[in-house]
Amino acid sequence: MANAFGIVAPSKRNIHVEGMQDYRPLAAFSFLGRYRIIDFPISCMSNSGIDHIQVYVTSNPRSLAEHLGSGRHYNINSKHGKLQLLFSTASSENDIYNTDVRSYMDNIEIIQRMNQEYVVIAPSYMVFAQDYDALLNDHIESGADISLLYQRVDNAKEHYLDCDVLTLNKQKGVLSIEPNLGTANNKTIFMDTYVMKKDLFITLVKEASKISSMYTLSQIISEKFNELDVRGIQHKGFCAAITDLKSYFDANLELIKPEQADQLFNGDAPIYTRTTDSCPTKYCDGAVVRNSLISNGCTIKGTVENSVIGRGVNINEGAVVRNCVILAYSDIGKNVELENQVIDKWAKIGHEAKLIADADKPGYIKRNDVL
Amino acid sequence: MANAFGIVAPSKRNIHVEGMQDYRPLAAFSFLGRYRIIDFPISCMSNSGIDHIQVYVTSNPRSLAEHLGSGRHYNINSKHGKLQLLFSTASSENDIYNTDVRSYMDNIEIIQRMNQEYVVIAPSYMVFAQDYDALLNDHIESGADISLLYQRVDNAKEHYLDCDVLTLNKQKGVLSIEPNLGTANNKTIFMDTYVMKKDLFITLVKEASKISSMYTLSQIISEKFNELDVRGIQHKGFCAAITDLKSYFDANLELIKPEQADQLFNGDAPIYTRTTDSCPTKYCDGAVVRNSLISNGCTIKGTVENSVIGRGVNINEGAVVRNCVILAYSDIGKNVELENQVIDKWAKIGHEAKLIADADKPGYIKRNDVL
Amino acid sequence: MSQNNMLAMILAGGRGSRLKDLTNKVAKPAVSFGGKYRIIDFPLSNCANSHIDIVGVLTQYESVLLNSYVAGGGRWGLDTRDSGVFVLPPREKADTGLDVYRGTADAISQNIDFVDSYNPEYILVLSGDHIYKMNYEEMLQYHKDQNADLTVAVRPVPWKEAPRFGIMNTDDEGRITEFQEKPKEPKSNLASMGIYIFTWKTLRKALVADMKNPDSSHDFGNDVIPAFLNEGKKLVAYRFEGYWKDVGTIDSLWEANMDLLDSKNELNLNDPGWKIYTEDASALPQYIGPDASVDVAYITQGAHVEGSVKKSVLFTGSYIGKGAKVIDSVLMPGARVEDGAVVTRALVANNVKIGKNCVVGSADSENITLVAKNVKGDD
Amino acid sequence: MSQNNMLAMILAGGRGSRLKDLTNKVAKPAVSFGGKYRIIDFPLSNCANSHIDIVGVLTQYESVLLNSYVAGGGRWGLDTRDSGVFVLPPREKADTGLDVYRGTADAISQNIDFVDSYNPEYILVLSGDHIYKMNYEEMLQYHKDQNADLTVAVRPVPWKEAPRFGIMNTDDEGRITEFQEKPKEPKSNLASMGIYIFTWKTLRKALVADMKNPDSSHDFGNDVIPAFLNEGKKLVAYRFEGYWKDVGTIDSLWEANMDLLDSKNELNLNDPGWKIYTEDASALPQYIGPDASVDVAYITQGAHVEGSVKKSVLFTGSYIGKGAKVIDSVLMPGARVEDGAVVTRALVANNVKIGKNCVVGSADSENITLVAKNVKGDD
Repeated sequence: MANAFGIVAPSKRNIHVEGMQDYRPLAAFSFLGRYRIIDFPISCMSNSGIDHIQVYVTSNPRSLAEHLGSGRHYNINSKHGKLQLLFSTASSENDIYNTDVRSYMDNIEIIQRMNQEYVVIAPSYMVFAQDYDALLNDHIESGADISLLYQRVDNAKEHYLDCDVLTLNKQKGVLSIEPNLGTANNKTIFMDTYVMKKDLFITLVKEASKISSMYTLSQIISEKFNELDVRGIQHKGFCAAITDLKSYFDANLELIKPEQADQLFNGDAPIYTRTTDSCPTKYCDGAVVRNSLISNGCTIKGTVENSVIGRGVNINEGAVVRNCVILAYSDIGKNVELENQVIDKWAKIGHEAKLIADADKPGYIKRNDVL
Repeated sequence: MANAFGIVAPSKRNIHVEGMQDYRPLAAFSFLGRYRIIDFPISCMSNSGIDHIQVYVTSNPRSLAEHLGSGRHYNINSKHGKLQLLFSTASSENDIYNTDVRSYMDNIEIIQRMNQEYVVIAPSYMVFAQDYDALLNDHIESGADISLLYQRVDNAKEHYLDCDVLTLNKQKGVLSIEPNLGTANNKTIFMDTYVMKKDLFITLVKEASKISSMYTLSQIISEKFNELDVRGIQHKGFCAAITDLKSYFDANLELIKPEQADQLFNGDAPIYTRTTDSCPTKYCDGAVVRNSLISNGCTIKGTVENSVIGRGVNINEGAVVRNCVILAYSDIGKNVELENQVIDKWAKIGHEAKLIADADKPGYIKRNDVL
Repeated sequence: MSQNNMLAMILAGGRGSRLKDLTNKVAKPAVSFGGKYRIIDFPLSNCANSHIDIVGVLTQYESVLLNSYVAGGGRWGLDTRDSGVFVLPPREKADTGLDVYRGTADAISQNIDFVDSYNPEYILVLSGDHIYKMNYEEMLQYHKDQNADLTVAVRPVPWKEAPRFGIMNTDDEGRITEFQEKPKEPKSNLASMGIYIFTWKTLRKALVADMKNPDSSHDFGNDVIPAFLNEGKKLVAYRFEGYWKDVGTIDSLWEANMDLLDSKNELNLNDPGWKIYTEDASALPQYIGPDASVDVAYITQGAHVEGSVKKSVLFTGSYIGKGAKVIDSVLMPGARVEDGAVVTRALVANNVKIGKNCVVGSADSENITLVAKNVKGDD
Repeated sequence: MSQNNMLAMILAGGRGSRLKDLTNKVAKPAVSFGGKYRIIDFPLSNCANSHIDIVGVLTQYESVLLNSYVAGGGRWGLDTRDSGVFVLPPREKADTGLDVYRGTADAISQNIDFVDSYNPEYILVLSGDHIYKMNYEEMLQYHKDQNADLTVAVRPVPWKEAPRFGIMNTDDEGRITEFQEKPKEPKSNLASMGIYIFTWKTLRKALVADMKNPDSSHDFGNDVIPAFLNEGKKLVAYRFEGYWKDVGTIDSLWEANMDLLDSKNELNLNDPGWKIYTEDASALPQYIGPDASVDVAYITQGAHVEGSVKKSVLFTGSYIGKGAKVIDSVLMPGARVEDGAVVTRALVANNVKIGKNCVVGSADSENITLVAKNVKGDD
């Protein structure tokens, strides 16, 4: 078993997904029909033998609390393991004070009481698969004080704009952590994933909180490149950062392709989620469906193309849904036409509505909206 | 099965238990060694066939969230039933705005989606046992619009001071709900427990929120005595209101007596709680224990009298504990002497300390304190 | 037992040999149905939704998969402090050796101690191989209102089919006056559904007597119910009108699956107020490829469709390759139809592979083709 | 199985007749121990704490209580999506009828399909009636490091007691060279604890061969281990030094309870890092009355003491009336000692009542008195 506990970090303060984030923290976003974003870090940690996992939240935790439950569906033994939601009330004055360090300080007593020697910290706004046990072993073998996970990308001019980039020396030593300014396509994107000893983590958090109430974990680490051995470890395979509506939309549609999905979902390390006990989906006379991922519990009478459809969605007669991400329990009325839209939960679209957006700027329909 | 869902109301705004409440909401207070106060309303609801229960919280919900879990230990079937924590962020400006109505309005969408015809509302600061199914039946048979549970007491001059009292007519119609001013010993204490139709509840909550952001449910009901049939239903048996440290202390010690405890704990309707898998308690050579309730996992080498001892407490050689309520994992050092104290979790009292208080004003030692 | 003082016992012992190779490795109640379910999910979900806390599953044939499937009851929420689903195979006791269950009644008799340990007032006896949704709590209320010793759920069947069933003849008030097993000349068309509510005290006495009776076959239909009638006990019929299907043969199992495609189907599995709970597969949502066509189908998560589907039911992990056609068929979990293959009026068993360009089943076969072994194709 | 690729099988079939009336209605592993536990809590908690996800419990005797006790595994946290505790009684299969387990090895052989369905690399075979705490994951590491086919946990016993045990003779590197069952002249004092880790592939082959061998008694100690030795397989001994006790007799069960009172006791049940999980009783904290005296005792919640207790273990729901004395004794769950009664060197079974002013047991009896039936007093 991994000698580490896991942390799923609170939402990054400069990230905001228009609309959707008003209703739930990013970690609780529906993803790919039946998952939530948090299913990815938690399943990967659980599959890596990490059975003490702390999830940090600052906004209304109800949906997350219900989704996580006791962690049984993630294979976390509730007797010797623990999946814990840790709260810290967001400062309402200014978002700049809502740092990860603040959340850790609010719960420092609990962190100090953990028995594991190491901590693995993963973000709640990225979707990727990672064997954290292997990562921990690589970290230990390298002798580094801190290891940071990164991905080499070739599209950083228009993607990963709210992420940080690492500069590395030949020995993979980290020279800087800086915001991605979109200056070049080839970048080394920092995946906001850290491995270090628990004691070092506590020291850094305490120090950061003393220096400034706006300091983040990555900022304090940036100050330590002379003192500490901070190294990068490369991740390969699918990785998406959900930083705005566009990147949310893109990541969903990208994963329709089986060859992309296969990088995330492999049999040995499944991604778990909470079941809602929906029945299978019914395709009625007249349904036309192509190149789409369809969740259970839907009734489909219309046309669906290149789309991701959540649980319990109704697509009525004559409706045409193209390049859309439709969240659970929405109702797409007769002859409605949708293109490049994100439709939030429980929305009801009727009256032969026609909503066509550009793929570069997908539309968004609010939760419970009736159009 | 009861055709009602249950609500455990948020903490009453004018109630504050010095010290203890800084660490957890009143509902999560340890009680009688191994319980928490919320175990009483939830167990009683579950035993009454209510399997959809909403627990409202305004402050840090971690301890409550962990304690409640999926509700399995309360016999709530997680597939057709639901034990739900509902959050509403407390207004930091002024406690006067933190009303129950505010909490309900923050979650009104979820309340509206409940399928049950009736709602049963119980407080989270009182300890009593109640068959809510019988209460619901009494309510339905009486034809009243709203039923309020009350208890006749003969010690209201010095107890129940933060509670309300009801005035009733001969037909048990409620004429007023007013604060207990301690003017007389014989009073009809309102147990902050309501039964009504869900639709009426929603109407009242919405109306109250429109009138004033300081309005509570009991205040809006007080305005309706002319329009609605509001009746009292009498409760008999043990009932304690935890409104300050003294009443918390008293309620614990009172229940050491088996004849009092028997009114709360009866075999047919047990009070459930979450187990911590503590081992039995070890009484060592030299232990003297009398008239006390001792939880599991303790090691007792000293003297304990008229006290309630939480889980995993150590009472060392020569220590004398009299009329105390000691919360879990505290350590009472050698030759320490305690009288009329409430010792919070993980406190460590050493150095032959001697803490003697008056029973009318029990002392309090903070969580994690080392004396 | 706190909820309604009724305990349920599911008779799940059947070897189900009419289901042929489907029950080679699993007991009949564990056979897959309806895209994502197993047959036993229906009685178990009905129990959970009817607020029954304790369910015994009586089995002796190939109980391993059934055992690990139901153990704990978490899938139906029956894993709270005082609830549970318990598999009850025959066992050795202080005074008796290990012996098989000799009949449906004997299976309960051998577990009287189990029932007694929960001290229920009523006992519900169910069969493990029927597809239906039913509120047993309402049936219990009827049993109580009628002050009955035994309530039998019945449903009207077409008169000409009545001779195939156990028929309950009732008087005007619904009291059962006679029980005819497969009568040539039925006097009523009310068929027993094999669902009984007994007042436990009464049944317990009858079982103790039945165990001692050397002439008894220890069966509810043959022995216990006739004895109840002889002794003048109060037996009442509880009429049920919804969807109900015995899925004991390949054809009826196929039919029940096809019923789900019917737009007028009465078995609504999409009712949030009465869900059927089952195992949750860790699988992606169903993938419908760019060249796929799906024309009337019932498909669950984890299915992968590149070819064309018509009037079919696809289970978790089933696969239809490019250019392949699946018509009027059922693909059980993990069944693969490779590129270009054609499957018609067939039931393809779990994990069976139909090779490239193979043709299986036929549109005008009298019976449904069961494909229980891989079919080699042009691969 | 994700955690360490090892599955555990607990041999819990024992009728435990040396425990006399305590096992009349329950299988030996379900017998109460240590104030709040049952014997089987120890291997099950050890499994959970050693990150083993799947545990089979092999049983055929009075499995009802054991079955409902372990089903689902929630008490040990073994109820996650992919974990579970499964009771495995003998069963009827497609090609075989119902038959008892013929020996410890046969119990595993008859469940090869169960083991195979989880595809483990290693299998841990345990006994259901020992009290100890052990990290099986460390033993597995040893098994892997040694590249062994079979690792047997052993503990040193006093030389003069060695003839009572199965003794493992090892070479300098800990490799087992010989196995002697109860040798008159032991060559070593390393006794087998009945805890085995096998590489599953190797064991599977051996079991298939053993099933076909008409001369085999299908037992690990008698047949499988000697065969392994004969075939030159690598058997290694894993030394365990902590507390371990076989509680197969009334005296040893009583002793193991008394061990908990010893201030030097090695079996620390109060270690938060290695808890023993068990059923949680809905009971108030233990009540010690105003006139009670408690002098060295191990008492659990739900106990009610008005009288005096000395060097005793009190289980949930036990009661000691006014003026009653309980000395050097064990009161099992629900046992009642009424006012004025005196109990000495006795083990009072579940729910047994010792009437007013009765005297039971004696300070200088050779054996412990088992009180399994109510004793009428001056009530």
